[in-house]
Amino acid sequence: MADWVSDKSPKGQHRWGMVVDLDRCTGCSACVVACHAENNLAIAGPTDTDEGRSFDWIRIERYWEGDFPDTKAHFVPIMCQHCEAAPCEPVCPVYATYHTPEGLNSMVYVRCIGTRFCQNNDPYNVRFFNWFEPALNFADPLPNQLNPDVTVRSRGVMEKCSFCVQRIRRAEDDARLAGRKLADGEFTTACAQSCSARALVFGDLTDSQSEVSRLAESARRFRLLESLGTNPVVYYLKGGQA
Amino acid sequence: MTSNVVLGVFPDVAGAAQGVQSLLAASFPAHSIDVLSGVPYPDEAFGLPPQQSNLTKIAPVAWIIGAICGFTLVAGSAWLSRLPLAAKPIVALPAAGVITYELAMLFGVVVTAFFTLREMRLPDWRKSPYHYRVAEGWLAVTVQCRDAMAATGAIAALKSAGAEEVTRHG
Amino acid sequence: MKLHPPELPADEQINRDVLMPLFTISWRWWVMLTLAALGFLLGLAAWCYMMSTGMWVTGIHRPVMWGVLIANYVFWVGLSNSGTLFSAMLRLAGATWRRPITRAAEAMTVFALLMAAQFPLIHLGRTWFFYYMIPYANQRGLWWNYASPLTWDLTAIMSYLTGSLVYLYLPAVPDFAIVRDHCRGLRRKLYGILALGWRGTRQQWHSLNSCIVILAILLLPVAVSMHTIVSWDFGVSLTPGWHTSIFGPYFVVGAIYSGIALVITLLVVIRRVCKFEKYITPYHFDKLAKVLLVAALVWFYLWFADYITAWYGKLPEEKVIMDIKNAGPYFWLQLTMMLGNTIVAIPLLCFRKFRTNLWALFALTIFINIAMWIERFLIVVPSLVQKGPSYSWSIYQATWVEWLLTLYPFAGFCMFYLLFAKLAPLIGIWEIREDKVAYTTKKLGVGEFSAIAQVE
Amino acid sequence: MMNRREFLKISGLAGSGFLLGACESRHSRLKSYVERPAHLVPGEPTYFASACDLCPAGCGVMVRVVEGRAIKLEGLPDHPVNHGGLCPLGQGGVQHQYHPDRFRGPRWRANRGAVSEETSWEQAINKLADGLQQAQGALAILVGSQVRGHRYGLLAKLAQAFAAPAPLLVDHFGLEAVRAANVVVFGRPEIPTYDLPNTQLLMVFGDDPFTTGMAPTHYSWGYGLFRRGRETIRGQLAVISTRFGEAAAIADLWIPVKPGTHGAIAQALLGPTVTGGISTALAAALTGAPEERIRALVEKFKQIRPAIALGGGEVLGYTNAVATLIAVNSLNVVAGVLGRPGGVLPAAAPPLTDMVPPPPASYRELVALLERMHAGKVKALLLVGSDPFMAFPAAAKLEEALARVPFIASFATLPDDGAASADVILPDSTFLERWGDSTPLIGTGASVATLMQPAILPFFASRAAEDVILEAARGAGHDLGYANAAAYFKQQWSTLAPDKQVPGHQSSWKQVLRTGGIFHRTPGKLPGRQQPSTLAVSETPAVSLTAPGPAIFSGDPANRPFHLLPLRSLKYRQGLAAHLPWLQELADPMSAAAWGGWIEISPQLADKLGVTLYDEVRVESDHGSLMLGVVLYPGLPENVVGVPLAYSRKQGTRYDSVNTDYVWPATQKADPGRGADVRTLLAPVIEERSGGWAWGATRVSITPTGRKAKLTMVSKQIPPQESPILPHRIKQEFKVWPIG
Repeated sequence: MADWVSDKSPKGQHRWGMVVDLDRCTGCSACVVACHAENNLAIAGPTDTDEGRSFDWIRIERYWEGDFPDTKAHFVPIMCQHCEAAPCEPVCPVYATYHTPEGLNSMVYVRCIGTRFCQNNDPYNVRFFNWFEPALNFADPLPNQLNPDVTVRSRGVMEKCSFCVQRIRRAEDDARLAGRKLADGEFTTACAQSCSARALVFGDLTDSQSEVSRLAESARRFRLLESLGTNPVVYYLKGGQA
Repeated sequence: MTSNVVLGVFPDVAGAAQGVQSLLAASFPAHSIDVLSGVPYPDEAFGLPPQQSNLTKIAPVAWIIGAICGFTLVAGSAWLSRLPLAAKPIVALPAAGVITYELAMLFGVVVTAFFTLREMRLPDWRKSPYHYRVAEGWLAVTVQCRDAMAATGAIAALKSAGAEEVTRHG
Repeated sequence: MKLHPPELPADEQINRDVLMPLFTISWRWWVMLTLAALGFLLGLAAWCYMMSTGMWVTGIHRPVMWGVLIANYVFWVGLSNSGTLFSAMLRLAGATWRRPITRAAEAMTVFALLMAAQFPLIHLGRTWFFYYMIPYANQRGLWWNYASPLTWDLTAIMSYLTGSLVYLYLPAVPDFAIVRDHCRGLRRKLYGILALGWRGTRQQWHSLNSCIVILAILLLPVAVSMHTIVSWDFGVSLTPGWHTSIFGPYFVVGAIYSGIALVITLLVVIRRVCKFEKYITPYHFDKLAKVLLVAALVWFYLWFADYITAWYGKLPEEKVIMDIKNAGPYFWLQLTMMLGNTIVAIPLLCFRKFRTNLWALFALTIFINIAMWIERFLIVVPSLVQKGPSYSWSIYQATWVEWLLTLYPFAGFCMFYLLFAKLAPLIGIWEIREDKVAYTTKKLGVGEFSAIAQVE
Repeated sequence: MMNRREFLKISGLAGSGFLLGACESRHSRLKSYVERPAHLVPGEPTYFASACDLCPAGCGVMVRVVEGRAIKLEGLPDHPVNHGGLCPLGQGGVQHQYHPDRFRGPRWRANRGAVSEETSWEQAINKLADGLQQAQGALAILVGSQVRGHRYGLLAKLAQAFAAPAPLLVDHFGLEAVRAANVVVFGRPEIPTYDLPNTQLLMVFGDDPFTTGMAPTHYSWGYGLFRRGRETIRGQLAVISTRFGEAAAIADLWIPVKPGTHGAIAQALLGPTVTGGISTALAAALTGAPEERIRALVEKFKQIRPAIALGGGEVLGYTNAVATLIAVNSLNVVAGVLGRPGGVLPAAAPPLTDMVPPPPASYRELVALLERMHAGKVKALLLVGSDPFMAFPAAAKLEEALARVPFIASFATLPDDGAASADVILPDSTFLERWGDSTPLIGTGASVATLMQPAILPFFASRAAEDVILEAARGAGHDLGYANAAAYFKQQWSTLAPDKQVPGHQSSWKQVLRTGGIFHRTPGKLPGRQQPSTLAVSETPAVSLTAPGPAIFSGDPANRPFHLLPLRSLKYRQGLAAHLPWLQELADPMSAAAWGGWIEISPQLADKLGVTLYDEVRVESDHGSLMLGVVLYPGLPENVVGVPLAYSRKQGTRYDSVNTDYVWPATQKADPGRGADVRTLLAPVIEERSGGWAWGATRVSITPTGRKAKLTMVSKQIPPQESPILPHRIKQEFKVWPIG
């Protein structure tokens, strides 16, 4: 059918994706803090963290199974899955969240009016609402640390993992100015960069030679809540001897 | 329109019908005769030809115009500022249908109300012939007369039909 | 005992009776108004406080992003739904017993909707940018997203509010003319403006009647669509417990149910306070209560259909939500809801004795509406409490800000209704008079029966 | 006539002059844009290679600097320790830099009771010089574990100049026991290189190398390659521990053992035919572990080579730590992996001779120092680096000892308990603002020296401790021979004379500045000193291994029925990370708790006590008591409870003090503070063979208080019998479990 009624989003030059190798993840949480540092995530403080108002664009979810001494646990790093059929996008009345041609589920803070519908329709709970003025909790001189490439959000807007879009843009611009193609591994997201065990791999899924494309083909791969048909671009690789 | 209007007040519908009949008998044309009442009576109760209303034709037209406007607003604006949303086409017909439907209904309601007021010739801020007892359930028969002569005839006709009070306006 | 439509007194007496509340103000009215206004202002203050401080003053948090505020929204949209819907249905069906009821019901719709429509705004993170949702040419490069159910809400509420206002006002114009003719001075001028110069010509009556029928035809589907669209706020989402196609009809029936309950509550009060005993009689309450019974049965049917689908399927995502309703923290709410909506209401409403006992009806309808509010709460909250990966699951408790904002629509509704009671006759005068014109007595054998002449 | 350019210059200068006057109190120097350094392009980040100084692991970092502000730390790619990764604590380095409670400048106080007040650097240094002069030989220097490289060297020189004992390195990591056991089995105290990427079976005794151990980045890097770095081989991980922690969560096989009985599993792996070895049945009896799991591990250990046994974590906290570690180390000998790929390789010495990591002071030595203090034999005490209080139980009565020292100087950057007891606070610049260097704590398969360089100007009026010490020593009559810190480090690194240079590694100062140091990857042919290419085995464990024996616990089992297991949570890293809000707010990956302390109780015990998540309990030992909030933890036996270690300080920053009057600005919610630390409960029991502190040797009793605790839970899920995870249908997808 003509593209004006087709539900395929336009395809850009790249399609960014991530692979999370659960067999490599040690649960060390470096990615969580790296994300805070890179993306100017606010500190909520003890009470508000307990009340579920903290910000973790990426978090290590731990799931118990079994009783002592047959205890088992799983670590699952969960961040925005940047679903190709993101359920959070169409419900926003003001297009504050939409899909970029490069496959990012992008959040436009200035458009957001805070209906919080997107988080309700988000099966992974990876969207975060600014319940309070986040900048206030950066006690002086902590604001000196803030990354100038990333907006400090204001009260009343949603925020979420952007796949470090500021890094993507910078790398793309640098490559364009230098007149070359963007190479695989030239840059990565803050979480993937901090991961000592290399459990997180970020890259271009359109490039069949990229590490992320190769890993995403792995027989161990699965995607979170795949049955919902959200079609995430974050591929998980099972742990264990699969 | 308000000059040479004669108004006769009747306490009940039978009297008013009588008044209308005697005016008709005095060869006042039916279209110049009107009845003011506190409740709607069928035109047949006074022996007058039925009133016409175009609302049943206007409403569907308004509805269709509303639907077209709604769809244009939705599809057109989406087409002009194309923002891809995951798994939703630029013009998503089911979603567009909802807005189209609501706007069609809104147009239908607003246009119908507007034309109702037009048909009722409201709002009317002139001092048109009226009698306060109409509010108490009485009826008033009005007749538009060509001239003072005719008006005198109308007064006589209404009085003979048993009007409690007959006044002349303008 | 056989119930008969009430015998109506002379027209002048009707005028005097119905207009009486407009011209007399008791101290009770002042007390009620003061209390309502106080509650309204408290709610407004809570709203301002929340806007100036941040949404953290509420109990909502990740993942429970919507809470009591949205439950209020759904509840009040539901209430607003049924006034006009009910009146339109009865008009189209030619049910003459509707006549003393419609005005009160239509006014209820307008004021309930007025309060309901504020909730999407109240609960915005940045209320001050609410106009981002409105499609008008602007320089922000910002347009609405017509695919969002919230945008549908916006248009549906706009259509329904506009329609309901027209539907309330146009039939009231002849009554305003009556009021105009019964007073003088400034008040006469005011009602003169409201009456638009109505005289009651044959053309005016004819157009008005046609218009009312057309409006009824148009508004009936709008009312259904509006509450269906509100249900789609939940239904179109992927959230387990919300993602069900039955929500459309279920919400509409629930709305009719709670709306009629509120109509009965209001009529009991109006009848008593405005001394309308002659006009609104057990005859009407009996009819209303029968409709209420039907609504209760249909509501239960749809609820059960939804319940058994989830219960039988045992999808794990839905089961966890069902579990906290059936046994967990929401058990008592669920039980109260079932008591109010079915277990108590349905058997009682089967008895005519009960249906014609006004104060019993009054108590029951209030109970029903409490249960219906809980039902809205149980739709909104439990699905979010256990949404998605269980790592983030977390229980929700509303704060005082949210409770004040729950008081807000109640108080606001009462306040507007009290003011309206002094502005317009709560019974359509010309409509009950029309009844009198149409009613005749017919002899059959040796009995005498009331009959209606086909004058419409 | 003045042209436009000149006018701009002059007005710019005038403007900056005005600003200089206005901002003098905060910034020592403000450069006008005319003088902008060549590398500063507005909006463009500059990366400086440097080393992280927050823990002793010695990771290389890249400091991302934008317009003079350090905004992000990244791992230095290809650094032999962290290979480009960086742990949460390292990521938090920028918050350490811009911490709101950093000392704005030097402080002093006239007497111990008074509150310290701001002073000038001249006065503060004079004070220090006076203190040094009066103390002379009665000077004691306590340095934190991350004081390494030439910083330690300079302090040693200072002690030498005053004829005082060498600085005591306070270690928070239980390094003494590891070193003692290494000497016994490997013949050398250093932590060798464990070649994880090439091994096939890894047995971890004590659960924590990848997240909280001595170098989590390095072992995590190795773990990634161990699991998925090879095409066909997937390394297998077995974890032997009391608490089911992060390593157990990712292990293929977990063997739960009673506290202090880890060694019995090592003995069982040696087998009953070896002296000191035991049967699996006996091991099962001793440890309380299911025998089939021990047998499964024995089978694996028989079949799979190369295999590595690695001890640490909770093992270090018991009175039999050294004996246990000897048994664990012996497994490597038995497996025949010493000096082999995929086995245990010698740690290479750093390329710079005098950068050899200093031996940590044992707890026994520290106690001896306390006794000297009590006896009035210490006239001056210098505290450098991290807070020494964190390495002492409250029962050691450190404060009382300090009260007897007439002069205490602290070089703390941030408020801590050491600074709170000091007469003079000479705030050290952070590692982003000063010169420094470091070598790794562990063997990395390379000879490594990492240079720290000032990536940004000092943000407050802090000074590098080296500068202050040099100046104060001069003032006290001992010129150490260096003009300032920069000259000192440059000179030290210039000892890399051409003949001493690593072959093929043309190290010049500029190159070192660019690459961040010297990383030489072929151990065995190292300059400077003789390096054994294999590890010596002095005690032949295959022939005669003494059984570790049972650990001794403090507290009567009758009224103190529970073992208290202090947790070395990656959130706090033994106190090194407690002052960073990011780390406080980080959810502990196992318990999902954040902000301060909690107590982990098995669900069965919780049932018996009648408590659940968020309930408060009173935990009592013979040495103190504590109120803590309950977290239900299915990975603990019924008689063991876990409490994180070192989450609060008596007088720390707003984020880690026991009590604070901090009000969070965004929501105006009062923050009561983190509550007393678990160190108040711990018994000062000494591990005999290493003299280390057996911090796991405390028994406690628990009584519910009936109140709700102030607990911060990021995930509030109460672990049920079978947790409904991400909706069940995908639960099976997480992991395929190979064993039981």
